[in-house]
Amino acid sequence: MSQSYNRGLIEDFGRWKEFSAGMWAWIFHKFTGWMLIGYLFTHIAVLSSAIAAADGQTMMLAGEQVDAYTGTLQGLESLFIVRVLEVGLLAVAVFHILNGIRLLMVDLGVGLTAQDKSFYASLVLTGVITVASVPTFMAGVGL
Amino acid sequence: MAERYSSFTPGGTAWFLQRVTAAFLIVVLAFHFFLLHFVNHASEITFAGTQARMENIGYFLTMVLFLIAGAFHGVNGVYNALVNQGLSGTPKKVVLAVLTIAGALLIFQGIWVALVMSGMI
Amino acid sequence: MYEHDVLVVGAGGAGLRAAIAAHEAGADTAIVSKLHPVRSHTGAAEGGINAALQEGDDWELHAYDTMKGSDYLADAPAVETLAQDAPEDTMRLEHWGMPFSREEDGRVSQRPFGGLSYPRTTYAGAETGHHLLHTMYEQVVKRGIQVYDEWYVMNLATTDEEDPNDRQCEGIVAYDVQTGTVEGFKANQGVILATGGPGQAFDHTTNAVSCTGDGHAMAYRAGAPLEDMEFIQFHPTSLPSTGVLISEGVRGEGGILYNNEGERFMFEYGYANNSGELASRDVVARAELDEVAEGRGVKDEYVHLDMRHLGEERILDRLENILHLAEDFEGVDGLVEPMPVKPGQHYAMGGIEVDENGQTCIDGLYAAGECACVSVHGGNRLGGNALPELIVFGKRAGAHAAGDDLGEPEIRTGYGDDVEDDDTELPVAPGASGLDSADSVAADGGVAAETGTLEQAVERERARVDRLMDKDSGVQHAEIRAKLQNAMTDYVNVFRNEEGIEKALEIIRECREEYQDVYVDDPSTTFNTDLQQTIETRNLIDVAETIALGALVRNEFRGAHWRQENQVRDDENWLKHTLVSWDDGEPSIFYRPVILEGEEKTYEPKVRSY
Amino acid sequence: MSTQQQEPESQESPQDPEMKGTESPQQRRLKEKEEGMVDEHAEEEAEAAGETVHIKVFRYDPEVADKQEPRFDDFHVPFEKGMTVLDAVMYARDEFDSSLTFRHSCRQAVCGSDAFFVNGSQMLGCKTQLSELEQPVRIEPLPHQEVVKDLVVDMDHFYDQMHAVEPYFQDEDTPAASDLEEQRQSPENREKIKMSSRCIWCGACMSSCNIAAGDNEYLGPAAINKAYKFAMDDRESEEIKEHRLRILEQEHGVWRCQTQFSCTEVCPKDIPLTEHIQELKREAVKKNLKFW
Ligand SMILES: Cc1cc2nc3c(=O)[nH]c(=O)nc-3n(C[C@H](O)[C@H](O)[C@H](O)COP(=O)(O)OP(=O)(O)OC[C@H]3O[C@@H](n4cnc5c(N)ncnc54)[C@H](O)[C@@H]3O)c2cc1C
Ligand code: HEM
Ligand code: SF4
Ligand code: F3S
Ligand code: FES
Repeated sequence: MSQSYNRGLIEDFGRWKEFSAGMWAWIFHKFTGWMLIGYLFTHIAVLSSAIAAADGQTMMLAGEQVDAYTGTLQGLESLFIVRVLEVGLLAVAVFHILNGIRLLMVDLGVGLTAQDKSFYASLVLTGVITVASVPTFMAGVGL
Repeated sequence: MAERYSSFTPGGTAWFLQRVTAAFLIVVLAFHFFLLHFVNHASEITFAGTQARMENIGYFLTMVLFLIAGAFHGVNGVYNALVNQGLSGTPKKVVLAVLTIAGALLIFQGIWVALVMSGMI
Repeated sequence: MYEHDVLVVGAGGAGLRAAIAAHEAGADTAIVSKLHPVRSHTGAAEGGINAALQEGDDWELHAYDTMKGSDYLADAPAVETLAQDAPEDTMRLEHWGMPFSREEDGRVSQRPFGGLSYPRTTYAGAETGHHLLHTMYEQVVKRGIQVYDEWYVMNLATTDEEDPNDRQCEGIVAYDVQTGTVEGFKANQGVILATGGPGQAFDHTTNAVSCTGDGHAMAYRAGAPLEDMEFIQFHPTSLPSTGVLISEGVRGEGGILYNNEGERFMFEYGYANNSGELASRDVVARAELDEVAEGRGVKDEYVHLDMRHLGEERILDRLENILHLAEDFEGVDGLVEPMPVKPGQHYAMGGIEVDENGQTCIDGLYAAGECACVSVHGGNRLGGNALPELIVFGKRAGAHAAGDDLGEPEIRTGYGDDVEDDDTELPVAPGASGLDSADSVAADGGVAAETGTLEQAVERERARVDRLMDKDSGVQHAEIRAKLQNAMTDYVNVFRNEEGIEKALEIIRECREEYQDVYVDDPSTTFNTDLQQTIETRNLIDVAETIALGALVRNEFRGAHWRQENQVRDDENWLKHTLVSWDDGEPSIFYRPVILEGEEKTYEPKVRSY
Repeated sequence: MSTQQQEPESQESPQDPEMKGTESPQQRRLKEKEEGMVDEHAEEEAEAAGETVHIKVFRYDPEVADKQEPRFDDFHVPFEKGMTVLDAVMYARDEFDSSLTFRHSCRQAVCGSDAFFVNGSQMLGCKTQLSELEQPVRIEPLPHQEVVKDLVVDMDHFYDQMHAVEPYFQDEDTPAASDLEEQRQSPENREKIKMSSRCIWCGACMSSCNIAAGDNEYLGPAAINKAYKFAMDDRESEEIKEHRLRILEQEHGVWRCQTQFSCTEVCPKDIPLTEHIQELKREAVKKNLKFW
């Protein structure tokens, strides 16, 4: 249908400008979902340093000899960029959770008429929570 | 006419599980975040601290379930997204296999790590 | 070339029902329609279906009400058939899943309607026609009946015997709108016309743009007479810009009509001192036009229908859909402003003359629905009587065409020994006489073909399309159509007098002459609606002419037909149907007595007062 | 002419006696019109005030040389209060370019022929007031369907999907005429299917759905809604309902819906499509759970 025929003007008009709330919600949810599963893989990889730590491996962190697990984690945490990424992850997770709740409500047939409002609410809340947690996340960076 | 859809696959179960895991994840993910970012700051995590928490069997089981649910939810989500995008035929089977293996490995690795942390192995 | 046993032209309520019946009778049936079935105008009907379903009600009462409503111009055998079959056919719709409104005990609801002695109007919300149409289309899908949609039927293929009663219809010629090809469809057993009303003959109508009287015109030119065409129902409250209907419900709830001076004219000027706004449709319609003519209309066009005083709560509760209609189609908020309304053409009581089995005088040619006139509506249709006509006579036509034995009809058709000729002098020669030569663009094979009918008919229609497409200057159909529609609305509207109708006939003649020079601007063969509408306009000219002719000769006031010169019902002279037949381009008018004898009783004309 | 005052039988009360016998008021009006006494101000006023609407209409015709490359044509249509998008394109066709092609019929939102893409959203031309739109008004054929010509799109795929859900009552035979007893249905049940039964097959929802655009086999909101109407109707038996659910829960059925809501937003009949789709998903899950 859509792909079989190029409508020139009509189909490549940058139609995203005309997207409605539900469409954006769908796109954001997808995007955040992929980020999260990507992170889950990374997360387990990083945590795997526990295996080495249990083996008794150690490493140097800020001039101290610590176990591999503590070293890896705290080492990462000391990087400014990691902290920024963490805030990003928080935003992504919070949006995914809030919109996920919205979707679950939709699935249960609750509050369907407010679906666009609840999407905007998810966005705003995500923003607020993210900003509010910046101090906590950024505390002691570069220690 | 309905016969056109020969690849008859009732998708209800996966859809349902996606919702169930989501509901579970809301709770544990919030708990997880709170515990490891606000109660214990991420930058102050140590092996000892982790071990201490993991030795609690309840916490351990929660984390394992969290992992399984998350892995299923994420991998199934990715798979659904691809299928919705028009993935079909052999590529679809391949993707399903790859994702299943990746998911299984993730869970396997995660449980191993958790067992190590808890000191059980 | 396509071939089927029964071909149904048109896929509104009548066409779909006919197709189902023919299919059930075992015929290989196909539907050819210029619109996809669900687009048909049956979907616009709101009110309901009259059928004597409940205990305490009786088909005889329904028949009586209908005869009375028709102002004794309906044929009793047809009316009785309608009343007898309506309950069964309505129930069949229920079994096909039609979502009728329900009572607490789970039975279908019925409500009272104007002119009925018992509340027997079965309905499905405010969208009865929509549900009827969709339910029947569903059954067509279920049965796998072939539908050729967006095929415009251009003409019939009939043999050319001298007397139309001896002619035979062999098939149809249709134009594939999507691709522009002209093809023949052979009908082994019969062709059923179910093309709906001719509302587009008027400038202002509640009918769809597709209601162009194609079936009327095709049957007429093939030799089947058109009956009682002068009887046109006008609805007093339609929105001025689109013709969308504002239902009687507003006045029923207490809505008031005002002129531009804010006067409640129904009382102020004594149009109806007792019932005011609730007077019958024709009275209110005439009153509105009088107001406008006296210079008291708003913008010299319409009057105001005000419901604001009913209060927001009551309006929202009972008339919410009216608010939406006014808002969507007229841009008026009924809660803060009065709504503009004016009379609009609504329904054609007349049509192609058929008997109770739906058959015309031409062998193998049937008609059903609004395009046909079995004569159940006579001089005026009762609300809720058109939809049962679709299902009852649609079914009968389908079954009969497919070979079912429905018994001998009592109604006679065509020119015969029981008719009386008319000798009214006409202001202009009607019909194609002296105009259509075989190679003019307007020539359309109105004259029946010689032999090998269908092939020839196809060739003729192909040539017609070629001629229209080849010509590259002249007048466009839109101009002619507008002129025709204005003439009809100006002179053959609710008010009719001799002078005006003669004027209309002259203008129609002018339109016909101008049409000789018509051309199609769009050179494309893909979805060429320009061409289609050009052909439709030709049909409208023929149909409008028959309406005007009927209106001219019938010098009395009966049902919806009002004549200034003689504002009384004249049973002495006019208990007869007007028939106009094409006669190879030189229309003639004759009359056939109305049948008032029913199965068991005779319906004596009585004063029609409610 | 007769000046006799006879009472027309069908009326409740006599009409204004002045009207009768003499020249009919309508005649007078017509005469005046001819003599130019009644000016046709509406049009003139509009022109004088320059009240026109600017519409940009998509044009394409595979056959006509200068229309093979899709383009937009500009029309300036005199504006009148109450004018709809359909009125504007009809005016443009009748007055400016008779080759301008679009489907339309009822002009009252019941036939579903004139769903267009107006200023970036699917709507019925006849049900959309021009005054509510930003100018210039851009009118295009429905997206995600092949364009046949100008505003006409190929609806076949839409019809196929509608037919794919077996959209008809399943009872094998209707009973003989003699024992056509009505089937009972509670008013509540009728109310439940009310909204779903209003669909006019305009295709706006299908055109607005991203998922349907990406997956040709997806049944789409309209067809699912059609199936809902039958699945929820108590007059059909449980087995048939299960059969219907089985059609709906196949891969390209309800599960494809990602609850984007755009279908619900554009539906001119205000059918809560997403809600109906979601309810069917739950019904399907419930049915599956039973077998665990
Ligand atoms: C606003 C409104 C409200 C109404 N309300 C009621 C009511 O409450 N109760 C009631 O009983 N009646 C009502 N009526 C009257 C009733 O709806 C109509 O008389 C009836 O629907 C006509 O049905 P039909 O099948 O004859 O024609 P239509 O439904 O008009 O169908 C005509 C068919 O013929 C096809 N066609 C036409 N020309 C051609 C051609 N040349 N080639 C191929 N196909 C062609 C069209 O595509 C269409 O499918 C109402 C009418 C209107 C306008
Ligand atoms: C915490 C609570 C969470 C909730 C409420 C939630 C909710 C949801 C829901 C309802 C969907 C289905 C969307 C649909 O099919 O329409 C979904 C999809 C998805 N989720 Fe989650 N989720 C959560 C956590 C997570 C986590 C932790 C991950 C990562 C591991 C994740 C990854 C995904 C992915 C990849 C998708 C697929 C997105 C897509 O459609 O492309 N989710 N989520
Ligand atoms: S569901 Fe609504 S938008 Fe979709 S086809 Fe039906 S009426 Fe049109
Ligand atoms: S827009 Fe499409 S995704 Fe679902 S809610 Fe409507 S069908
Ligand atoms: S013209 Fe019929 S829906 Fe708009």
